[in-house]
Amino acid sequence: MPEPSDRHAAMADFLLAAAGFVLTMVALGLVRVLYGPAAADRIMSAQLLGTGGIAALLLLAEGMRVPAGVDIALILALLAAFVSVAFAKGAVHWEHDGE
Amino acid sequence: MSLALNLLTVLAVCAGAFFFLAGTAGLLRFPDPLSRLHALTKADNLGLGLVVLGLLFQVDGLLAGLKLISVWLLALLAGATVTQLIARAARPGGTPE
Amino acid sequence: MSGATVYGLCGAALVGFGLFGLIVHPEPLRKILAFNLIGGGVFLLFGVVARKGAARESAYGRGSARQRRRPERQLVRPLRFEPEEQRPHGGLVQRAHCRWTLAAGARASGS
Amino acid sequence: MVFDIGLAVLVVAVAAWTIAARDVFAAVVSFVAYGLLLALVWVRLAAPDVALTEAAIGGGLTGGLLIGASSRLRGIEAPAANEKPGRGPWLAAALLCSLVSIGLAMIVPVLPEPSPTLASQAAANLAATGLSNPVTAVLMAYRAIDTLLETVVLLLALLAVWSLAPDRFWGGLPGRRQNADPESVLTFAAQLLVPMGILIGIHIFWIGSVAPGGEFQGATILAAVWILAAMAGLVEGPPVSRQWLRLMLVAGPAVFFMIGLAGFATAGAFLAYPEAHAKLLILIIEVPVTLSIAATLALLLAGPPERGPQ
Repeated sequence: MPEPSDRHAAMADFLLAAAGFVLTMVALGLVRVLYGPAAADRIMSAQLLGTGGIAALLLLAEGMRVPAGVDIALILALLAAFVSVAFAKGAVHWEHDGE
Repeated sequence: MSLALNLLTVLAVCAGAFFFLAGTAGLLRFPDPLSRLHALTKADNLGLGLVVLGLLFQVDGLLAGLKLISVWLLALLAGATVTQLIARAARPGGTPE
Repeated sequence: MSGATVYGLCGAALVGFGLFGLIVHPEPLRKILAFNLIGGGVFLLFGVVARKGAARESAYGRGSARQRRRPERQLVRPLRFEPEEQRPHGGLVQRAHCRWTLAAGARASGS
Repeated sequence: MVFDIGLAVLVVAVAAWTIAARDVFAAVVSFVAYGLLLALVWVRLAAPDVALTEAAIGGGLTGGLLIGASSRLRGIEAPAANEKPGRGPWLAAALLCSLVSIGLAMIVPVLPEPSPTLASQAAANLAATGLSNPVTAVLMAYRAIDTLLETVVLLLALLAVWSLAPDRFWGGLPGRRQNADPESVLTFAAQLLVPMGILIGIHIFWIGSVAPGGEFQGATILAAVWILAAMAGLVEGPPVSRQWLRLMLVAGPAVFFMIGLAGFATAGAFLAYPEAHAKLLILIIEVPVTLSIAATLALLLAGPPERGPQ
């Protein structure tokens, strides 16, 4: 039977590893930002990064025992909505009255 | 008790991480924007949802739990709105509004 | 090498990339973006200095995650709590002259 | 440790892409990604206060501001894009910047450990402020003068933006007309997001005395919510000539300044608070300052008046 503190340490390590995994996945998705081709693809990968970043932040904050992590995630979620809408509207300007 | 909760956390977080994997693979591999959008929404809704579910087993206090759930709800709402806007713009001849 | 050092190197690289963008991009908006990258890098360097002022043991990162008893006081705030200084004037809020180590984090938090 | 290295590499890669991207839109997208990753870095550095601010201002608000600027500047920037430096200057710049980076990187490992810090003093005097978040104590008590000047700087920035308005639109509605369909999904989402956002903004403002948060962060959220509502066509900005709007803009710095002056009489120095009332006074300052910053940031995002007063 492992000591409780060991188990919690194992949990913290697991949460950190999960945060790293999610972040890696999202970083791979960022390759779409590089290649595009359409602005829509770029917004999509930004959206994926936003969600993944929030997930990684929550996992990280729980693993490191930072209680403010949830508040940061709340702000990120709210502002991700704001920025995505601004991007979507901005991208439409770019594609329609540009080029 | 705590062991069971931890086990649930590990399961849910792993499942969530899997959906992020799936979403990324779809975003990179699917041929056209609309199907890429389809892959993205899985990562958004289920990936983050399962991670939040997993972390819910670890929180102490009602407020922290409520905040976690509202993070997910906000992400859902934002995701649904933006995917609509993108899909309309991506459709041939589509306009955003 | 500690986690703080890794981020310090990261900050140094950010300053370099930002400076490069500031020089080679002719468009004003790209220059602003590049300038913001420099700002992020400089703040990161300040944050690393503050972190080194606060780190108790070398066990940064993994070690702190291993401590179970919510070590909120030491972990969340980069502050050391040592009763070495006694409060100078009792009556007033002491307007301590915070040097840049603490002010760096606080400035980033306020501006 | 592995996590830290991975995250640091990711941040640098995203920053490099911000510089290397061919079009401005892609650069702005990756700049927002950079802000989000930096927030994660600050959490790793055990500085949640900075992480919170980075999330609110670095990623969110700046992203919205830049995307607006990029669509306005497109016509103007096209000629500038042809002035790219040749190979020689390009290489010289690369060399110079590598040298700067290497120099900084060589300093990092030899920083004194532990470095000199005033953190213990800040903590020791915390009780006198009535606050329990030392960062808020630095911002509102120990270095209140900086915070006061910041609110004034924001106001001056807004005046600079307004001064770009053509004469015929002076005093008119800020920004372009938003062509939003009231039946669209965006309107529906905004109707849900706005009350939630206001609640979160007030929450972040309020917990600033005990936990990461505070007036700048709360105000940023309120400003973003207002702009979101404007983008969805739910609200139409007030003409910038309105008296109440201008009063709201200056209320924060004015109250701050007056309480600072009162410090001469009550506590013997500018911006000093008598200990018994420190927390109350800080709160009295913070409420109007939050409103002023929120209004200023929202109007900065909306841009100069571009439509006549109605």
